[in-house]
Amino acid sequence: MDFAFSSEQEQLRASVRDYLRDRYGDERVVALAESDAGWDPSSWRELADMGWLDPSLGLLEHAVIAEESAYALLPAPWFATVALAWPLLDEQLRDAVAAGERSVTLARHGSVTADAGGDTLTGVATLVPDLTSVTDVLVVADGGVYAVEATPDVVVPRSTMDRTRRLGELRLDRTPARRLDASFGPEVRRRSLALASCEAVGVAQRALDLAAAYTKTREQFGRVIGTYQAVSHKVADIFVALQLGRSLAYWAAWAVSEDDPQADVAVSAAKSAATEGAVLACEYAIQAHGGIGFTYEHVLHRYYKRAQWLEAFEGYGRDHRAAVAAAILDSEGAVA
Amino acid sequence: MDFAFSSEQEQLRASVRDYLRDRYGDERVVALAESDAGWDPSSWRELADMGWLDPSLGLLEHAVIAEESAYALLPAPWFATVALAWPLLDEQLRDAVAAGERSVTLARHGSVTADAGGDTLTGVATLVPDLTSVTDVLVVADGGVYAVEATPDVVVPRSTMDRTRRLGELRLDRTPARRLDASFGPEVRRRSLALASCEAVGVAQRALDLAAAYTKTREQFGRVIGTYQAVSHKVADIFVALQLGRSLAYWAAWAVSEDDPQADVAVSAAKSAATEGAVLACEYAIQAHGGIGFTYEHVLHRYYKRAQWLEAFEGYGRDHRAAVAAAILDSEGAVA
Amino acid sequence: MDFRDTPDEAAFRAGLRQWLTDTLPAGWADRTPAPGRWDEAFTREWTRKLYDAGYVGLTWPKEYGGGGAPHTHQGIYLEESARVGAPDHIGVIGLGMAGPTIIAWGTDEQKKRYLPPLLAGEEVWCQGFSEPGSGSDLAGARTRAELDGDEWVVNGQKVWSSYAHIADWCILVVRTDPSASKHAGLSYLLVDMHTPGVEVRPLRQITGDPEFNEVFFTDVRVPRDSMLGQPGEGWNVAMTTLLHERGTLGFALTAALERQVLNLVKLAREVGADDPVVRDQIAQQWIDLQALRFTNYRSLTALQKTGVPGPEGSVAKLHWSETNQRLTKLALSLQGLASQLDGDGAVWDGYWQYQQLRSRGNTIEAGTSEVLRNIIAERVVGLPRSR
Amino acid sequence: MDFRDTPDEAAFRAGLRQWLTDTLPAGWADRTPAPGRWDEAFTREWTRKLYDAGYVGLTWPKEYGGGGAPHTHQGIYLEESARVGAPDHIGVIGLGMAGPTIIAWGTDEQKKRYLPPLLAGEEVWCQGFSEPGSGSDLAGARTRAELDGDEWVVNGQKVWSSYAHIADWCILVVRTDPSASKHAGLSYLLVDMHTPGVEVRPLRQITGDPEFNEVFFTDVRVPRDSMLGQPGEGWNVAMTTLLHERGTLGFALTAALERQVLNLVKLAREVGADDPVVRDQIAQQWIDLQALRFTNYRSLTALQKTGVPGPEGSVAKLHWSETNQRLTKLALSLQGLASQLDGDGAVWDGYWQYQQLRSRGNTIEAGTSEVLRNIIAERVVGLPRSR
Repeated sequence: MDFAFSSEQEQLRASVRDYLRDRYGDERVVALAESDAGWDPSSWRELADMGWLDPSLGLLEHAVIAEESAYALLPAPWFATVALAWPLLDEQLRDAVAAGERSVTLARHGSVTADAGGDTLTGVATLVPDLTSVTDVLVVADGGVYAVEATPDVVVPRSTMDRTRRLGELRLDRTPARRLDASFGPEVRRRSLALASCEAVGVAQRALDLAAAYTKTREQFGRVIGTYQAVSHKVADIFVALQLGRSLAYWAAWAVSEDDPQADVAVSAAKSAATEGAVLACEYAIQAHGGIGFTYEHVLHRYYKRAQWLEAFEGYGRDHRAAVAAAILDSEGAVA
Repeated sequence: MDFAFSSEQEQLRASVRDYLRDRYGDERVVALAESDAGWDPSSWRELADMGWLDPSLGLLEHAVIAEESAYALLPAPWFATVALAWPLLDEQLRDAVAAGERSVTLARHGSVTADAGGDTLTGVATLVPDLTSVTDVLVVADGGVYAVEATPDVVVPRSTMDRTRRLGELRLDRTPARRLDASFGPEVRRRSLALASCEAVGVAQRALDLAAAYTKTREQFGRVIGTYQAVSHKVADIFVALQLGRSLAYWAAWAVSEDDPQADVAVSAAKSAATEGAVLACEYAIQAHGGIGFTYEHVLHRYYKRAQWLEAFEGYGRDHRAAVAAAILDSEGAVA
Repeated sequence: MDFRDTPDEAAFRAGLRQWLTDTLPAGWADRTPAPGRWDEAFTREWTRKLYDAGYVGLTWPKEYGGGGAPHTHQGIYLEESARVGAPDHIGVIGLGMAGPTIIAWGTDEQKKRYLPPLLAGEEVWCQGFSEPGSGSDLAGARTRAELDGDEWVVNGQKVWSSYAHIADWCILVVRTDPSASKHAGLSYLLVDMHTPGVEVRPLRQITGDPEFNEVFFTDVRVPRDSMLGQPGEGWNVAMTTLLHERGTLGFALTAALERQVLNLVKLAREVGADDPVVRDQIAQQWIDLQALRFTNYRSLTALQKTGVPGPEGSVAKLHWSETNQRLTKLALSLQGLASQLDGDGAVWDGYWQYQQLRSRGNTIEAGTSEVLRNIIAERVVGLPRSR
Repeated sequence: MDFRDTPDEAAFRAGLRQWLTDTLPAGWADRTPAPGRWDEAFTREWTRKLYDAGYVGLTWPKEYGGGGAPHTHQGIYLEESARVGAPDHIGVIGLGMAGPTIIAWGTDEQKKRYLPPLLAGEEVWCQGFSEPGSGSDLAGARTRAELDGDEWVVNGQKVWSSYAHIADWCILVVRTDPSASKHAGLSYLLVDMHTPGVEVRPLRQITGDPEFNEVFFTDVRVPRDSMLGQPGEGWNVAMTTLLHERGTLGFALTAALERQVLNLVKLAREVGADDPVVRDQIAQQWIDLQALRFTNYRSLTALQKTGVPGPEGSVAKLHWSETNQRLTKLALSLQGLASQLDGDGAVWDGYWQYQQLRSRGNTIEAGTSEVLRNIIAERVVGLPRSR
């Protein structure tokens, strides 16, 4: 048994962290979030150059990048490409992604059907993550998976609380589409849940760091506020939620990467605990900051919005707990 | 609008409180709880003499007595008689109760049927409150209500966590029974829920008083522990839960006494909030006491057990919230 | 004990209900609520109508333009307004904080000067209590006022001042004696916001809206007699303000929560909420609302009988804020991933998204939950002062 | 990262599993658990079997009778034992507290004298840390030891000492220098519980069971060399004990919780738990269990790689205690009013009633939740010391 990342994976983590610290300080992230585009499209090639889009990476490497990029709130369609579309890409798209030439998201809500002939699609897909940032979108339609170019005529941006991960609507009207030799199955969902959980861990870690830094220095009533148990115990609770969520997220990532029999319950456990933990972490951090944590100027709310985005993604905690309950109560094979 | 008890009711409260303070200090209550009988049968006449069993009392007067007697943890079948059996008593029983000669409980779980002829009953009724303390038991059977004498041959005591309110099992085998001109309907349940809520308020108030007294004086690490926010904020939370539960319990008692259209939702709201509040109050009080609050010697656990008894009585909070949800979500007439 | 209206209360309620029906735009009560952006013109117009109909300052003394009515009328007014979602009076700070403080501490001239236009909504008030370095810690205020002839000269900065961008007057806590101990050096000024040297800068909140403001004072000259109480009495005057803010707030909070619970039920019916886990939580919000309502009424009854609000009133703001946070989160969670949209295309055009984000301020503004728990533990339950 | 067993671990697990099946009474794993009353004779017998099979002190140095195995074996041992509900070794305090402290601070003679019989279960240990006036505040201990010739003479009172009524030895914190500052005056004795002047009085808990004890020391004479560390080093030695109690506790807690989650699932299937609100909460307990398990394993991996347990381990006891309290309450609530019965006639003869009441001690014993949150905030997150 070994519950730690390998030294290669830890080196990857360090390099990701260094890059993000250098290039994506809060100020730049905020500026990008407030920009029309929502990110710096020229950065996609940088990510590719650093190997973040390399087909050789496994899910554990993706887990590391997901956690660290969420810690920095990197605005880029990396999650869409790697957590959503990745397993469905064909060689052509995979190579183009690896080269930093294409970025891809996945559209699976709504009603899109293939037209007669099968090389065009018609219909509307909603709530597509990072649709406005990607070059291509994979559309689940009629049991198949189709690649469509995310050109302005089919993309409708939607105002989203988390401006670093915007949702869009895809409106197709006999739009050219290429059918891929792939099918949308539970493993795609599992993967996205595991990586969403890892993102939640990164968000919670940042909330902890912000809360700790602030409560160590801010004074009220003549004392550093971190000396009040009403404050410090909430910070301790953030730490607890963070560590529990992290343990489950790593378990989920490992279980999915190994196609472990417990993968389904692991991702549901991780998704519910890690994303709810991230929301709690941000809420406690905002409270610990007092009024300043409630301003648009402070970076905290951006993490809070990401935490909520992750909590809402692919089922709230109660939906995942219902799945866990079914697994442990309704089947005879004891999952515990 | 007037949300306070009348001055007569407040006088009643004062007299109840005085009597209980004089006669039912913690030491005596504990001694009675540990005794075989579980109470002092000779005290029943005292209660009658003070008018607690007077047929002229209304539900608001009962609410006052319920709250204060739970505050003292009075061991006596007053709740069984007044909160459970009361509306079903016939004149004969009511007079005997008022005179302090009889005490009555209600058996409504289990399976008891009337034998041919209708003047005997056969079957088993379970979870009958205070069955070992009362002289008579009303049994709900075949849609009717029967009075049976609670003689030792039909009464089986059951070990109960709350030794001041024990449950018993009634085993009837062609046991003589007298059919009353009464039927068991929702108003009986409503009444018992309202009074259980008032008892919960009394329990929570005592938990608050114990926690406050202890944390004002106990020292650890060279300081009175009530100066630690980790302690004092929990005491504040007890106060909050107590006041919210009290408001709902009084509302419920008033609504039932007036047969208000909101009586059903009021009792469900009160029962869930006041009993869960009492449990929380006791748990926080135990925690504030540290190890000493966890000993059998300390009186706190007896309140905790009563709080749990009340929480379990006639449906846990979630059952009552399901009823509230049905009322506010499934019917068109807005309950809010 | 009688939870029903007296004949007098029933008559007042019936008249008000009729007036609301007649005066609000058709279909108002059943409309889908709009996101939080605030319509100043509409609010001013509504304020005028309220005032003309005699619904403003119901419990205030008649001699200063109030209604001299019992507190229950104010409760009924708030209940009925919430039930139909009627707008607020524009003078929220004036009615809840400045007015009661002026009634308690003002000279007769001050009462006559300030109260009538406040009630009419002709003059809007804001407050200047918090500073960047002292949020909850009022006694740490550093904005100073120095006497120069017959004028106080004010310099400093305040923050978290709602309505300051449209306010005509400000209740301002200043330090007039730097040599005195923290509390003793404070005074309480009534400052004309149109005086040269007052600068208001909106401060955007988590919602993106500039609901609060920073207010900068640079050599602002205030007449010597524009003070409530004497120099050095500022702390006590401010405590009156906060007592009223926290004391009379209960009914307004109940009204706001009632409206939100009704909205939640409406939303649940629209989007479907069959999951018993969700239904359990919706029921809990409703129960929390009733608990708030009747706790306020109990406190009010004590006020009417004894002149002092009951201690149970101290839980209102704490309970409301945490309930409102749970409620708005629950409302978002009913919307699935669509909960993350916040404009066109969002459910109710983003109403809930705005409310949910806004709710995070509830446990910070007007006394943080930490401060309120201190107050309950120390002043109500009587524990020693926390350290 | 590999959550699976290595070949070595798998072999150890398989052997252990087989041994448990062979050694436990038939049907043991599927039995309905009995209420908490503790069967000393059975536990002693089981301890002997464990010891003979080499499953005691798995990670302890071989030279003192331990197994010299990696920490994962201890984790596997606890996991597998929990899965079938195997009893504990009788020397819970010895294995978790006294033993590791003796290994860290003892002389070679002390290690040879005390460790082998401790492992074999021939000598049972208890601890004497808390006193009536100082529960969480160890530095406030007032039990004193005065040197008289070659013996320490001990007088005072300890409390919350589990197993003291059957213990042969006690790790005892005493004050040897009343003139030194609070921490500096403490020393750490190993006291033979059969010495004249030692009196053990059982202390009944909320459950009615006398699980803990008060221990009175009246002129108890202890050989001068029965001390760990030097006079005045007692605080540091005691910190080693508490570190081990809290550090190695994680896996035992996981094992206990795993057993409880399995019991909860069994109960839910027996009494029926179709209510989705209940199912949601059962799922949460299961998730909380997995979170505890893998958090401990992460800490263990750090221990194996760096020699220091990872900081995440600090959450184990806090998380476990609060989870166990929720779990046992939930189990009661599945039983309706019958949840209030606690003996014959109760579900599982009152097993859950006992567990639920007992669980209230979880947030008090072995470090209150308040103290643990202080520790996390200050020592792990690095906030300033709370006041």
